Amino acid sequence: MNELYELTPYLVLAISALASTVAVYLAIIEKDLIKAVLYSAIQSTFYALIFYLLMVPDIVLVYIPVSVGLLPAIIIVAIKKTERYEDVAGIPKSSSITILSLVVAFTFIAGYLLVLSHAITLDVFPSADARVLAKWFLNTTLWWNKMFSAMSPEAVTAIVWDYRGLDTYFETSVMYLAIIGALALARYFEIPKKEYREEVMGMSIIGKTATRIVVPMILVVAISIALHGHLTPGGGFQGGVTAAVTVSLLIFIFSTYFAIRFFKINTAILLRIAGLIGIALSAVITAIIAFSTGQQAYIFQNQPKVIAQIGLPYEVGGNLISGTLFLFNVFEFLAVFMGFAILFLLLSIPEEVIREVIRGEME
Amino acid sequence: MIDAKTYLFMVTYIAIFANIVISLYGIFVRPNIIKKIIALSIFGDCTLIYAILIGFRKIEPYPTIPIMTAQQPSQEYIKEFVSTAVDPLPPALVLTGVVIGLAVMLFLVFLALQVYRVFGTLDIRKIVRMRG
Amino acid sequence: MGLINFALTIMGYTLIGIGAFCQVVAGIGMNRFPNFFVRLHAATIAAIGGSFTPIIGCSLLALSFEELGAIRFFLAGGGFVAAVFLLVLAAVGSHLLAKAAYFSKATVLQPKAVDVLEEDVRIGEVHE
Amino acid sequence: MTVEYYLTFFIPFYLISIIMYVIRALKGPTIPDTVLSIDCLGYALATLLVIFSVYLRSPLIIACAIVLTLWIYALDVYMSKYLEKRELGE
Repeated sequence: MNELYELTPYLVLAISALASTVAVYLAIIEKDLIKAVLYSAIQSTFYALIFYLLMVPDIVLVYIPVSVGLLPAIIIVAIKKTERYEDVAGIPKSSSITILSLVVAFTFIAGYLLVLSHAITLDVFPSADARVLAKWFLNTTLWWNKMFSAMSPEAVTAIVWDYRGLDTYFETSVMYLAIIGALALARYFEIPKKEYREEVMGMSIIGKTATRIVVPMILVVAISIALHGHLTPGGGFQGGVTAAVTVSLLIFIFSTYFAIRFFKINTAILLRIAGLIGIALSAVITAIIAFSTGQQAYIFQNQPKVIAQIGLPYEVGGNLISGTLFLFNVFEFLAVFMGFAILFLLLSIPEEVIREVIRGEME
Repeated sequence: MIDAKTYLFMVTYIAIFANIVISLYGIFVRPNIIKKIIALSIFGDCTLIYAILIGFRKIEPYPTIPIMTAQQPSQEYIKEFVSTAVDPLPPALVLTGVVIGLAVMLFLVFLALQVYRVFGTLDIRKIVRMRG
Repeated sequence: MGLINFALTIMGYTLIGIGAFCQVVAGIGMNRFPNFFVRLHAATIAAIGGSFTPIIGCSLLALSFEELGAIRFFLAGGGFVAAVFLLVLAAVGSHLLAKAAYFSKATVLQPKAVDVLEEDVRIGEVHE
Repeated sequence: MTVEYYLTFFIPFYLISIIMYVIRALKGPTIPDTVLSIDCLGYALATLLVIFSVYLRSPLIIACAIVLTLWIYALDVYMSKYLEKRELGE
C-alpha cells in the first residue's frame, strides 16, 4: 500500500486533466471567439502541467511558448482583423446534449479498450518497465564507448539531432515550407514607411520601460536555453520559440515601425536561410572532413563509428559540447527565431494596405 | 493489481480522450473557420499527450527525467538512470511535432485571413454557397 | 545538519506556508469581489504574496537540500530568476490590462464610489 | 522523504486556489476578468512547478517556471492590445 503523500503527483495529474476537459467543453460551445481563445489558453496551461508531471521538461519548454503564447496571439490578431462572433443560426439547440452523449459513448469505448489492453498484456498501463529501444537510447546517450554514443547527457536532444537526425531535418523543412506558404500569400504586401514616434504610438510609458528592461533578459534566457541544449532541458526549438516573444513584445508594446529597426523582413529571411544552410552544413561536416582526408563517413555522423573513424570532438577544454549537437542547436535557434519573426512582422501589416493591394490585383 | 496510482492515471487517460471527442465535434460541426482552427489545435495537443503517456513508467516513488545530471557517469549511475528514467523517444517526436503544428496553424490562419478578404465572411456555409 | 541549513529550511517552509495562505485568500477574493477593478487587488496578492514569496522560499529550501549535491544551486538560481521576472512582469501586466479595460469600456464599473480618473479625463489632464 | 512529507501539506492549498481561479475565469462576466484570472492561474501554476521540482528532486526542470512567467505576461499584452481601439501595428 502506498503512503498517501506519494499519491500527490498522480492526484494533480488527474485534477488538471479533468479541469482541462471543462475548459475544452466551454471553448468549443462558446459563441464569442475571444472567450474561446482564452478558454483554450486555460486548457494549454493545464496541459503544460500534465507534460511537466509526466517528466518531459523539453516538451514543456516548447509547449508553453507555442500554446500559451504564440498561438493565442496569432488567433487574437486574426479575430481583430475579421469578426468576433460566430454565427450559430443553423446549429440545433441540443448541441450540448449531442456533445455529452458523444463523450459518454466514446469514453466507454476508451475505457473498454484500456481494460482490454490490461487483459491481453497482463500488465497495467503505466508499466514499470521500459521498451528495449528506450533502454538502448538511455544506456548509450553518454557512454564510455564513443562508437555507439552521442556523448550528450540529454537523451532527448541526442535522439533529435543524432540518432534520428534525418527525421528532424525533414520536419524542419516542413516548417520551412509552411512559412514559405505564408510568405507567398503575403507576397505583395509591404510594411508602410513611417517614422516611429514615442509619444503617439504604442502603449503606456510603464509598459515601454518595463519591456526595455525585460527584452534583453528574455534574449539571455532564450540563448542560454538554446546553447545548453545538450546539457539541460532545451535546445534550438525551445530557445527559438522563447526568443520569438521579444519580436511580438516589440510589435505589440512599441509598434511595427519600432520593431523593423531591428528586424527587417528581408534581413530576417536572410538570417533564416543562413540558419538552414548551417543545419545542412552541420549534417555533412564530418563527411566533408572525411572526404578531404580520404576516409569514409556517414551523413549526420557525430562521433566516430566502426568503419568511419572521423568524429567531432565531444569536449573542448573540459566542457562537454557533444560534437555536432551544439552546432545544430545554434543554427536551429536562428532558423526558428527568424521564422517566427517574419510571421509576426507579416501579421502586423495594417489591413488598409492589404485591402488596397488586393483591390489593385482584382482590377 | 490496480492500485490508486493506476486508477488516477486512468482518470487522466479518459479525461483526455473526452477532450479528443469534444474537439472533433468542434472541427466537424462548428461553422466558423477560426473556431475550427482552435478545435484543431486542441485536437493536436491531445494526440501529443497520448504520445507522451505511452512513454511514462510507474516507478516507486516517481520516475525521473531522461537527462543525466552527471558529466562523467559511472557504471552504477548509468544503471540506475536506465532503471528510473522515462522513455526519451516520444518527447523527441513530440518536440518537432509541436513546432511544426504551430507553423501549419500559422499557415491556416493566413489562409483564413485571405478567405475573409476575398469572400467577406468566415462562415463555411456561406462560402460554400458563394461558389460559382 | 548545520545551523545555517536549519535556518534556511525553516525560512523556506515558512515562506511556502505564507504563499499558500495568500493564494487561498486571493482565490476567495477573486470569486467574491464585485467588479474587475476590485479584483485587481486580489490579483496583486496572488502575484506577490502567493507566487513571489513561495518561489523565494523554494529557492532557500533548495539551497539547504544537500542530498541533491552541487546541482541544487541550479535549482536555487532558477528559482530566483523566475521570482525576479514575476516581480517585474506581474505588476506591469496588470497595469496594461487595467488601462486597456478602463479606456475601452470593455468592463462594467458598477458598483463604484468615486471615479477620479474620469474627472481628470474630462478636465484634460489625462488623455488617451 | 521529509521534504515530500512536508510539502504535501502545502500543495492542496495551491490546488484549491487554482480551482477557484478557473471558476472565475470560466464564469467571468467580461473579458478582462477572464484574462486577470488566467494571470493568477499562471502565476499559481508557476509556483506549483517550482514546488514540484523540489518535491520530485529534479532540479533541471526549473526552467519551465521561468518560461511560464514570461508568457503569461505576453498574454496580458496581447489582450490589452486587442482591447485598445488602435490598429495593431501602432
